[in-house]
Amino acid sequence: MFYVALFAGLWYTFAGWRPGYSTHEIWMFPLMVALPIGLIMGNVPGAMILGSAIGMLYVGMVAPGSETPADMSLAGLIGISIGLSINADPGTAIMIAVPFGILGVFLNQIRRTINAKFAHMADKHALSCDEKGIARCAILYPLIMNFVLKFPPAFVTVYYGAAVVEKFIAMLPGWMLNGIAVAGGVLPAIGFAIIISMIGKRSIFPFFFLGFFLVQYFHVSTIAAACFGVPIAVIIVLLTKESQDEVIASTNKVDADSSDDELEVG
Amino acid sequence: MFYVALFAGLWYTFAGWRPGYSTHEIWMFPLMVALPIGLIMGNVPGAMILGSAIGMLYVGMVAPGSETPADMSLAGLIGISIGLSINADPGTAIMIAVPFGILGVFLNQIRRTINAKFAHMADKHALSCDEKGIARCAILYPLIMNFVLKFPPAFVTVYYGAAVVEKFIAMLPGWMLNGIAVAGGVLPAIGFAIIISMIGKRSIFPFFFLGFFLVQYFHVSTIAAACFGVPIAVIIVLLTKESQDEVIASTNKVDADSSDDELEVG
Amino acid sequence: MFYVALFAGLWYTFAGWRPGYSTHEIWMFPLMVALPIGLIMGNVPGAMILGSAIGMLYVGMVAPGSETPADMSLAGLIGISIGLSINADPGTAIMIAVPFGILGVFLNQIRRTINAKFAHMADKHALSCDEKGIARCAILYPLIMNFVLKFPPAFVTVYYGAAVVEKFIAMLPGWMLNGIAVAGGVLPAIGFAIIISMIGKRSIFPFFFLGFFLVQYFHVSTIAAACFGVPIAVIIVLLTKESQDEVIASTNKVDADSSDDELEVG
Amino acid sequence: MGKMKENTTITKKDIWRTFWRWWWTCEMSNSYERMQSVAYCYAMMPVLRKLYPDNEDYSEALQRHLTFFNTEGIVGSVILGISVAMEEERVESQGKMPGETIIAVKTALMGPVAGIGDTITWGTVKPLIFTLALTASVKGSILGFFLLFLFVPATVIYGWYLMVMGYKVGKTAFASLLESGWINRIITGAGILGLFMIGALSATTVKLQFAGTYMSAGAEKTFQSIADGLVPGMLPLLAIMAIYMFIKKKGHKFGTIIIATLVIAMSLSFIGIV
Amino acid sequence: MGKMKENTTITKKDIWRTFWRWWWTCEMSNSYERMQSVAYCYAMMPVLRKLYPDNEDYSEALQRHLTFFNTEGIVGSVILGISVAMEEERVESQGKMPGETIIAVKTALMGPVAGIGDTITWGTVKPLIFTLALTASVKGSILGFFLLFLFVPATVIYGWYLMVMGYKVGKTAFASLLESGWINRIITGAGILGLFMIGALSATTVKLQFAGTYMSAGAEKTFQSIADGLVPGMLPLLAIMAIYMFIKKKGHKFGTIIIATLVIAMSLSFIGIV
Amino acid sequence: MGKMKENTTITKKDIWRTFWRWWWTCEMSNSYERMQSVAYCYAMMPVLRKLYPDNEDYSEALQRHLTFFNTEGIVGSVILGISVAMEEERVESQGKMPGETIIAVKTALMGPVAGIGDTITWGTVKPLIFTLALTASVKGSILGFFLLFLFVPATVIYGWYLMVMGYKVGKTAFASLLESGWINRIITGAGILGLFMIGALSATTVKLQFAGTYMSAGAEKTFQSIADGLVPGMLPLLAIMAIYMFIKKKGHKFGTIIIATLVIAMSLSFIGIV
Ligand SMILES: OC[C@H]1O[C@H](O)[C@@H](O)[C@@H](O)[C@@H]1O
Ligand SMILES: OC[C@H]1O[C@H](O)[C@@H](O)[C@@H](O)[C@@H]1O
Ligand SMILES: OC[C@H]1O[C@H](O)[C@@H](O)[C@@H](O)[C@@H]1O
Repeated sequence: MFYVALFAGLWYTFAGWRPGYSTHEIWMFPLMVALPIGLIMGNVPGAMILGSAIGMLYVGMVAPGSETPADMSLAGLIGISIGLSINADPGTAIMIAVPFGILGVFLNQIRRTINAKFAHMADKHALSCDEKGIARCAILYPLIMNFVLKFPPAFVTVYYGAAVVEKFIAMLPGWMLNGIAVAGGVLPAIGFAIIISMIGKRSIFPFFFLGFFLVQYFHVSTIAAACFGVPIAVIIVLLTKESQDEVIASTNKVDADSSDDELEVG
Repeated sequence: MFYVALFAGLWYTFAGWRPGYSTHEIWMFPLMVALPIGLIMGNVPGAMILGSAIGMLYVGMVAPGSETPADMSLAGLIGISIGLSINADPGTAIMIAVPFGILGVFLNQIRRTINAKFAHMADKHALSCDEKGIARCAILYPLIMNFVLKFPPAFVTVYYGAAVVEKFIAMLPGWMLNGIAVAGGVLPAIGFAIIISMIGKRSIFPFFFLGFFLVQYFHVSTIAAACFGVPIAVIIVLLTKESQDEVIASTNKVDADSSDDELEVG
Repeated sequence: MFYVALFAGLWYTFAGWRPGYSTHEIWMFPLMVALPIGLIMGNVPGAMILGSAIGMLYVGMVAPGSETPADMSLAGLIGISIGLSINADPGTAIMIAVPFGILGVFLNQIRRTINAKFAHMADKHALSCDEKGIARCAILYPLIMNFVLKFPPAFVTVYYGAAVVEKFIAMLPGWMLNGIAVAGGVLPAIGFAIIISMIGKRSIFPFFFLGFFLVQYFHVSTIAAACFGVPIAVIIVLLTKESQDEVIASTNKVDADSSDDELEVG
Repeated sequence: MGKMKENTTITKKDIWRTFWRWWWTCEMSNSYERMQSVAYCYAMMPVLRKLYPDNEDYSEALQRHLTFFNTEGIVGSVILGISVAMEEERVESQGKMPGETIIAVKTALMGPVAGIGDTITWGTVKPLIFTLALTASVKGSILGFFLLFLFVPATVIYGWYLMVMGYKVGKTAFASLLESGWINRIITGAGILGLFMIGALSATTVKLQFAGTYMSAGAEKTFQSIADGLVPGMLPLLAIMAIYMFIKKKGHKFGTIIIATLVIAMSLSFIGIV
Repeated sequence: MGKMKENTTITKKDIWRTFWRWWWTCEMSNSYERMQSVAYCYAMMPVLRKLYPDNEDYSEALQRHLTFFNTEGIVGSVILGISVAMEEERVESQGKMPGETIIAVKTALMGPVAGIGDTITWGTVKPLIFTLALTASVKGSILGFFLLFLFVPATVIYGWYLMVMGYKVGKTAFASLLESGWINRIITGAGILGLFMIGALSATTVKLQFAGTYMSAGAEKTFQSIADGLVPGMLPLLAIMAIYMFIKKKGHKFGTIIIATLVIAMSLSFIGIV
Repeated sequence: MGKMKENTTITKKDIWRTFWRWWWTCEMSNSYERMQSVAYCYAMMPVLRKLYPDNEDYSEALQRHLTFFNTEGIVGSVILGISVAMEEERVESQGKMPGETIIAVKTALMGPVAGIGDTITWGTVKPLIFTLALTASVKGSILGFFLLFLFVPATVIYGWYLMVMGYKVGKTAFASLLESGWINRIITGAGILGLFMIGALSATTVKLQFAGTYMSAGAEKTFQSIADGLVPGMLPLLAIMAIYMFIKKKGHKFGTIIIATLVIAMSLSFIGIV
């Protein structure tokens, strides 16, 4: 199991570092790690099956404001490798994976708290035009920090088996597990609240509610919402501009007219 | 039956006087009168059962512009007391109550026609700053008038039994009963028409149709309508204001600019 | 069959000439020609049954920009007369009619290409104020051209029977027949595109999408769309006008105010 | 305007008294001609007396609040709050705020607020609480009786809150509101919402249908189903519009309207259309 | 402009004649290049002759109404009414109303009105009446034949009404409409409604689907169901937009469009996509 | 501003480098306090160096792009394109374009673009491709592994396209955009769409429900069904609004928010409400 655990630790570090915007959710995706784990453990089809099953859980997840509702990377690495080692069926593998998906969220939050430090360092480098320094803050330090933060838990869990952690979890009372799950459902709200507060402008705020209730009451997809939202936004922008221009033109004309009058009078 | 009839007559007077905005529909509500009638007639549970059943008919009723579609007060008083006296099941009590609910509507309309007199009297008192006079017009005279108008029918019907009235009704041809019921369904339209005509403003009139068809076509609740209506109203108000301010700012700027030019020329 | 064929040829000419705006789709409608064909062939009820059946196919058809998706006139004439002659049931008559409905579309397109010539002629007559000339371009020439273009195919097909044409069609490969049908489904798009491009104005273009998706997502009728579209259009027009007037009034007031100031200063 | 009292500060108690008078009486004197106007005047009396020691001013003010008025009583409290603020403003500005403006604002707001209020108070809060009460008593318990009265605190709370809000917004911001054009916007916004909600509410409340059935392909179909296929709610809408047009053209002749409604309903019922 | 006739009053009869000419001929000379322009000119002729005794003016006016025009013929009558009013206005104002404005207004209105009219006349009134007729004759009765002609009075009534309305609004209000900015608003409003309705109508009328099925979890599914899951009506919308873009860029080359449609449909059918 | 380089033309290669740096690093240094600001600065560095040979100007520019920034990375490229154009504009106009404006524009756009981008990239494109991949591997095939990477070209294509578009629009039209008021309109429009889409997205993403059931007429009903009958999505909406209000009042105290969320969730779970 050592090599799998090593791979899990390193990969969890790498994926959590999030290199490549379009790729970072690929690195984390359970299906993606299934192939290397399968190769290491000599059971590619089995790994793919588990990876596909666990991936199903997370395929619709959105992380607005980088606030992931669940850590699919940790869930996938642990669920697939341990699941494979005990020859688990997909259902069992999912049950192993899910709690780690929730726990991993907190590691991500610690990461983003620490990252603030590097932003402060970049501020200083900006003053002295230290390009390399800024680059280090953008790339290197986050990598190192990720290693320190994320290698140990992934390595240890896979190496010693999920059993220890599971036992610990089993000791928790039901309401606490439920509470964690409930919190997991609410976490994306933070991301949405961030983006709403970024847009801010009071006069258009109610569009948030329109979008929300459109989906709640009519159960349409977000694509459908876009099919209505895009035309509405464009219409408002263009009609407002047009109306403004008309008024400005007409007032200018009035002004011009009265100037003419004055000329005639004078 | 005398005491019940006395209670019915007095209560119908009192409730029809409508003291207390949030309470007036409580006084009229069948479930409310069930308790006192039950106490007088010594059968509280039975009264509550009938009151609850008759109340069901009227719980969703709205009386825009004070134009009640049905008089639940008369219906309740008569339906419960007579129903209880003949040991009727809820279904029978409802059948006794309903026609009175419709007939009572006309009493309410007479009341509001007469009330106009007191408004004219208040006009005179306003000229002489007669505070007590205005208070009488607002409170006392309506009470007396209600007594004269509403005590007799309720008292008589309960005392002599609904039988007389019922027989009379049974003599009416079917189309007439149906006609009254149809009119009852249309009466709320008067209230809505009053409110629409109060709002008046032509430029926003079509919102009435939007609300109407939203509910007709998509079968959503009025709460749902509010979930869309509130954001839309707020958006229109704020965006229009914003656009107006932008234009005014820009024209002022233009004006200011041209003033500058003039200064330079001068 | 000669007289029927003669009737078919002449009627196809007449209907394709499209006299009378509200009538032109009546002349073309299969149910309409069923009566005369039935009279000629001595089987009115049978003709009405076939006409009604074939008419069903085309009753919902709309021809925006005069771009008919199918030529119901040719379909009806041929389907009913041949169907009647071979004593076909409605299903068979429909199968005879449909391919001609598609083929006829191309005749209509040729007609509208040639008609351009007459418009050019009218241009010249306008220069010389030749009223009769313009009238000929508007009425006579299109009639003659329709005769040349449309009499032969209708006459020949009905006279020699659909068999020849049918055999020809049967020789076509399946994908080609399917392709023609697919093209028939797309043809109305041309009409809609024409009208959209006629309206043009960029600032209101997105309303097209709103109408389109309203129907696509909520499966409501076009009447329902109108129930929402009319209020929305009226609201936008009136609210914009109102807002513009408010701004203009306020800027004029400001101007007036500053003029006053100047007066006081002067 | 006669001479003014120097210190005319309206206290919270004055506002509460106005609210309470309104709350108790606003439906008592409701008449077709003037609706809730007498109650409005009665409610404003203490505040007006305090503001206008001079009898002439006072009489004028009383007449001001006897003009046609109708709204939903709870959400409508906000309008009384605004009226109080405007009257105070009028006194403090030595009459610069014209009496007509005070009338205009209350008249402009009453309709929209009635639409909104009817939906909230009577269309939502009441049915919720009353249904709860009915359910509680369906088997004879007296609990339902008491539950009904939950409606009082529920509504008094937001009514009072809105009254105070109306007063405060009116006091601190009225002059600037009027000037900046916000008041027009607010009236427009309230009107939009009011009309929209009245539309939604009437769609579920007014009832009118074609009677009769016909046979189609062996199955019995109602004529109403044809009407529904065309425009659902066609008849109720026509009824509302017809009455509206009548009011618009002939004024508030409610007697006529009611009798006409009855007669027409009877006639259509007689010939079997409805 | 040449010398003017003193009394040029257009009578109701003149308007009726214009309507009637239009109604009879508007589809006869319909061409890809100019659509209903010849018919428009033919319909306006009597009125124009009356207004412009001078041949030069008359010729100019005739040319004015030979420009590209297309609309739905019944609701479109309103545009003819407006044109008549504007021509009369032009004469009465001794030419102050420019000919270009007359063209601009009819051209701006034709599209929106086509959208609205197609929905009302062809999308609603016609199917209602024709379906009635079909149902009546489904078992061989000749009743359906006569029912079809109900379509004539039904449409002529509102067509004529709109024609007169167009004329009246044009006459009494045109100068002020143009000045006050209302005409722009009306064109915008008509455009909004026209586009909206054309959108709704095309959603039910244009048909294009993916062909083919695949097996999923033992059940046969169509490829079209995937497309519907994404954006229903995706293909028809693409088709409309593609043709629209083509018209926008290359002009009214309908021959090309039709042949291209056919060729593409054939090709896609051949490789099995549609 | 210090002395300027004469020829500072930004090449396509410079833009590509900016895009690529951004694409690779934008999530690495994401922090609660400043989100993607370090990556933004890192991505802009080559362009800024080229534009500002003078170290003082350069340092200022670097600081400019270290301010709080967060958006969706792919659609967000359009903002980087605009920033590059504005910086170039600033140099070419000898500093007439103030640095604050550059910050203002990127800050105003980031929110709306995040809303739009999250919906497109993460809410639509990703699930489509990833679901495809999952389906391919559900029985053990390794095909899914490779399909996942389709997401890279798919997104890079429109990201790069938007980046270039942002730059071009910025270059050719920025001055006039700013003047004519279009930029305000665009920000408003993006905001409208962003908020609308974020609303739609959060409706399907945030999950919070009442726990528990009760018996009604012999059938078991959930308390949540009552809430759904009132306003569906009530609880998620309340959660979002509560957090939003907190951020609005207390700033970006995410640690507090997360802990509070956890504690409240635990407490409510303990007493059995959720
Ligand atoms: O919500 C906008 C944006 O915020 C973060 O920076 C990341 O989570 C992105 O994935 C997301 O798109
Ligand atoms: O419709 C507004 C209002 O009108 C009347 O005065 C009463 O019926 C109220 O209950 C109602 O809310
Ligand atoms: O689409 C507008 C209009 O275009 C053409 O001229 C004809 O097809 C009409 O039937 C149609 O209504």
